[in-house]
Amino acid sequence: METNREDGAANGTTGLNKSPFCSKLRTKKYYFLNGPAMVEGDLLDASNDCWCKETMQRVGPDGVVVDPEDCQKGRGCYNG
Amino acid sequence: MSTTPQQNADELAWPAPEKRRSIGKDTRRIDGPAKVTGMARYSHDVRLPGMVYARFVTCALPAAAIELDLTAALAVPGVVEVVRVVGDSTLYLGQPIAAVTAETPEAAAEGARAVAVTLTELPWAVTAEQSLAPDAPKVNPRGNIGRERTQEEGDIEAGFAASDAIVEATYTIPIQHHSCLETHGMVVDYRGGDSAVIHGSVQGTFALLDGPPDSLGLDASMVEGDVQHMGGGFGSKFGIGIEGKIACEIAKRLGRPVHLMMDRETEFHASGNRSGNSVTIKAGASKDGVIQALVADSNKLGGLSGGSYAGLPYVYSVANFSSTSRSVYTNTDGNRAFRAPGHPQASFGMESLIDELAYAIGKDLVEMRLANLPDDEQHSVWRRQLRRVADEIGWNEHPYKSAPGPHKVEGGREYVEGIGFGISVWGGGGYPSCEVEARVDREGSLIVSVGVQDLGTGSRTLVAMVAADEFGLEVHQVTARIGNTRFGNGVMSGGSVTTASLAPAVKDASNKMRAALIALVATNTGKDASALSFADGGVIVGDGLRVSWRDACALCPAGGLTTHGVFQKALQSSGVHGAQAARVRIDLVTGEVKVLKMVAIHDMGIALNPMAVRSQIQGAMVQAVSYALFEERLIDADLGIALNPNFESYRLANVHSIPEMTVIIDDEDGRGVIGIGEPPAIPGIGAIAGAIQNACGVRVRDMPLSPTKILIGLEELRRS
Amino acid sequence: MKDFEYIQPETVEAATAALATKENADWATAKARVFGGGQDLLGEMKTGLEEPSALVNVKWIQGLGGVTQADGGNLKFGATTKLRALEGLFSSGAFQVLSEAAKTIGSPQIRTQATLAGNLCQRPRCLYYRRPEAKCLKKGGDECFAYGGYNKFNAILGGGPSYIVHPSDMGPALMALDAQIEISDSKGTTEMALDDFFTLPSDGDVTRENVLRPDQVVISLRTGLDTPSEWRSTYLKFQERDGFDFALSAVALSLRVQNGAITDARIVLGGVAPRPWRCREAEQLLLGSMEAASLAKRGAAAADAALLGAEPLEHNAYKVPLTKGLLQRALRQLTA
Amino acid sequence: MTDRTNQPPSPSSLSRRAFLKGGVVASLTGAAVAGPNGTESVSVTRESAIATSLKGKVAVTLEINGAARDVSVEPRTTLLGALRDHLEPALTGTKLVCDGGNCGACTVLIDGAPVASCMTLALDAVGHNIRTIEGLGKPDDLSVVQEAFCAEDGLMCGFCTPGFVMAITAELESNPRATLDELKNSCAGNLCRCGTYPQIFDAAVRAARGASK
Repeated sequence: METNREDGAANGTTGLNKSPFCSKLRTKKYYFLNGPAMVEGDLLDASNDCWCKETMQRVGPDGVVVDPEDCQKGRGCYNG
Repeated sequence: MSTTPQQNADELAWPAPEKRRSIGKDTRRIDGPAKVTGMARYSHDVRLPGMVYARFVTCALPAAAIELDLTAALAVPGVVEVVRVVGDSTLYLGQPIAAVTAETPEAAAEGARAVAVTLTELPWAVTAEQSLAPDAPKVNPRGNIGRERTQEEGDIEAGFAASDAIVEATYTIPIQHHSCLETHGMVVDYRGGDSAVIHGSVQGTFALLDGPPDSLGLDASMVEGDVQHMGGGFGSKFGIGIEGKIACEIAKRLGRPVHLMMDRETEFHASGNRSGNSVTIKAGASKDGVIQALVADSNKLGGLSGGSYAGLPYVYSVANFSSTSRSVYTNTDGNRAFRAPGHPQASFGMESLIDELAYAIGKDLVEMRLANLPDDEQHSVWRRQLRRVADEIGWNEHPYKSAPGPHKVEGGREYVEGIGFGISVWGGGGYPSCEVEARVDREGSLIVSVGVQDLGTGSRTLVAMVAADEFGLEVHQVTARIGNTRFGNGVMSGGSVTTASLAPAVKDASNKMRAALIALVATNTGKDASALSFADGGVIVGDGLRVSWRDACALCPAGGLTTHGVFQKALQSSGVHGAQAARVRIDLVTGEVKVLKMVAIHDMGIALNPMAVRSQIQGAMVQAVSYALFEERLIDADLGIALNPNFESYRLANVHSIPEMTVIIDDEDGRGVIGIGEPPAIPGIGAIAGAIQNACGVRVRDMPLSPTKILIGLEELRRS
Repeated sequence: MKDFEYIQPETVEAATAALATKENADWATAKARVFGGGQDLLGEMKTGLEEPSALVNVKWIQGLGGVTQADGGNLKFGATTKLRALEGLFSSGAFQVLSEAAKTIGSPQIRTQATLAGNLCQRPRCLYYRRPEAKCLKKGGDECFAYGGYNKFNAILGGGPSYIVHPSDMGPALMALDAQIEISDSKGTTEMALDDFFTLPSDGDVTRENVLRPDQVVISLRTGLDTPSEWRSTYLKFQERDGFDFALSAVALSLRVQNGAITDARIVLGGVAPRPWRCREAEQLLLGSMEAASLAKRGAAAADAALLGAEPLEHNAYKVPLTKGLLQRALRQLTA
Repeated sequence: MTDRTNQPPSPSSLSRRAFLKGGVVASLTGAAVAGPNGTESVSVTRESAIATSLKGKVAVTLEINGAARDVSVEPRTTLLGALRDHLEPALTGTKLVCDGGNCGACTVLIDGAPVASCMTLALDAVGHNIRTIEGLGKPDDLSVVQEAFCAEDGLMCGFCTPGFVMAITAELESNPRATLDELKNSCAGNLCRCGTYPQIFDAAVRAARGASK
């Protein structure tokens, strides 16, 4: 079946999405974003709770706690 | 036909109070009848042909290597499949390790019990002490301390030098569970093929599209999320969670609808919590009540999450301070947002400290607070609010203002009363996310649709109210459709932003529809549109001529009219102040605390539905009473086992815990719509703790404020 | 829970016959359980603490419920009498303690189904006992985890080697009325003082709280006061959450008042010991005039005497002043 | 007996871990259960003059809201389970919340008295008059209590609401002039997390006024 996701834009290949954070990083504030998260403050509020869309847990696939400081390029499980 | 008529800018303002029809007036929930008759269908209630029931098996230790023998579970009659949902080891107490799927809930429960689990214990830490010990196991491979931050202002040494009294104390607040009555989970309606419907108990309808399509291997466009009613979230239901992911995976494998709602014990283990906190404060005040210096050091206990904390000094203005906080990771479920994340924790420490300093210098508790709220524009709101609740609670007539009441049973006295105070701050306000569709057909139906969910705050009713007011219709004449991803984007319910995000967009869509209908009437009557207006459900044309709603709608194109509304900044603002006071009665024989009365005042702009606003504020105060007096997650720090993952020993307040409540809606400022979900949940615990000390002299510094602790405190006072 | 065989006997004889298997003579091997109101047992089965292969349902047996007159103004209560039925029965006099105790138990929903015998035979609410993963003394393990752990709710009197507290409210209330308990098995019926029915961990099977065997059925409870018309009684229970909780401490107090003086008394404590805790020495200190000042002094002395042997654990020292205070308050209220 | 006061708790302390047997919890559960599989009805009914024995799937008739409803249950099936999961069509107005008699959300009336249906076996309800929330009023024809809850905003998320409505209905049917205290006692075992208690009090009092007319 034809799906929209085959478009390269969703994979960040166009380079338009300059967010430094892993695309699987989730926080409460993520759901209020009006665009890509560029700085920590875009994602963190006082609840300070992050999870990974891949594991749906508070740790990533590598067993390390999910946090904007960590969920960036360089972490093994990082997704662009 | 979709129309985008020009709108008159000054129409995008909330009408003056005398021109409001249902908004600003107590309005019944439109889904009330469905809820009181049991007809309201929650995710938990969805029943589908061929549906299977899934249940988690959880880890009994904080960290363990896991071996599973599924033979016995698979042999349980009715069990369809059993799968491991964890790698080799677990990282938190109660982590789901297997999922059992069966034809009936009974078989799923028996199957879950029959999964033979061999746990080989791994090193773990469940308390801050354990996590910070030199030889502590690495809870997080990056280190057990995260996000250490210090904020400093002024000259602390000079502040202490200027102080006449210094208080040093540690205030601790335990981990609280959201305790949603409907547990986390979803029903996945997938029967093979390329589409699915997800019924989820979440606080953001569109979260149901964030994960499930991947787990189901479907294109997101073919997945529909639905949350018509949900049984409480309080901040714990933003994502779909492990339960949502696993439910979708089971459905994909089996090609059958799956019902996976956590059982109560798993809910306690693995659906988040309010993080605990321990703050050590040293602070000094001069005789005039001004806090001259404050040094605070706080450990946030958010399990595998960062921990919520609003920081000190909370609300009050302190010139010289240093405030440090850090996350201390433990092998327990991560905290999640919980009604004003981090604020009750900070408020409890700050208000307690102020009380203790006030008694140390012999200052009236209200005067002490005023001394630390400067007379500037923002703080003066709190000054006014604090005075108001003090009047309302009976502070002026109260005998114990600058020293606590008596602690001895004597002369027939077995009870003593005290009063305490707390103040709060919150943001609220709207986000530009809601996309609302208004639709009118030739038969006169008015349908307003938006994908927003209703957590019990009354958002469904609000949609109908705001739209009805725009046309001068009755609320019941509007059909509000919400809670489905087929409608326009909503907003997650969090941070007290739902109303301020939603109402302006509903008003915008309705306003555009109003203009479109007026244009039709104008065209057909030959009048100038600017002279026409809606009133009492019809269009006033002038010269005593009124076109009824039905007649106006009959002018629509055959396919009806559709308008789209978006966020309108001018209709909302943010910033909620608040003050609360509590009066308690202490039983000097048993240590029992009866909260007799609470008073709340919050400025939250226009109260669109005052009845729902009062319910929200009272509900928040009830939660504060419950947290203050009862709630506490217990884990045996030595064995690492959970002690109270149930509603018997994790106590929630019941009817007998509830004080008389006075709610003052402080809407004098006319700041548009703001939102009131979190603010009233903040000041109550500090006020109750303060009232206890005020009544009998016992300062309980570690919540909950149990009678057992008060009794020990009374014994100590009597001995000293 | 695992499924089980549901056996519905019509008579006590049929019930005891169904229970009379060799394995049912001993708790360690018993597979069948007597099933009354089920408000405790079903909970245990849901959490896996109990996995009986059969339930013998006694709640519809005719004649096993209800209240009848017994000798000398005493009363006999059928084992399956519902707590709800007891709630409103007595508003004064010797038996007031029973209604007052019944009212404090669980919730209205629970009291509709819970039976008198079930309340006496319910298992401990100790947080460790209730966790299936903690194999404590009560479950055949070899340690009482509460002793060195979180013991806010545990025993200050009569503890060791297990430190559970008995959760019953009707137990102290009935013991304050010198109750007798009637028990049947396939060999016949026996009666004993309720005082002798309950056991301490140190003097009985540490895994049980009474002498009942799994093949036995409680038939009735009978009060045994000498001249009930001269007695008055009250039950004072303190629970952390008012109206829906187990006791942190409770006092059942009954007094015989003749010619304006207390001539006999019973003090039985709940929530502080592994069984309802009778305080015989303290009772004697209450005897004497009803004059308020003297009574207050004697009440204080009795409270001290009642708690003399208390050995609080790390988190339950509060129970000492609490229980003393409750006893004195009960005395004030009963003599006002 | 280990005295913890002498041994500060630490992750490496094994002092109270007898039950872990060297760090390993062997199977927390019993052995495999052999039994009939599939969804076949395996009702085993052994009747004698003095005792009835039931095992496996049992076809029973429950009298619910005045109607006879046939349903197949096992001895372990709770009344709540029968209502929500086994009846066709299901009656899901009664809520499962704590599954332990600790919250009141599953309150139904048996012969007019409130019970926790999660702590009641379906078999024990056979032959009795069962009333659930669906047996009171309908959305356009609410009972006095239901109407009062709507009027006073005695509900928010609504998940506890059916339980409260049933508990208060039971009280007012047996005690039409119930005082506020009596009404509070009637729902002391019902929990609400949204904190609607104050409005529920108002609703209960309003209903009492309506009920005693």
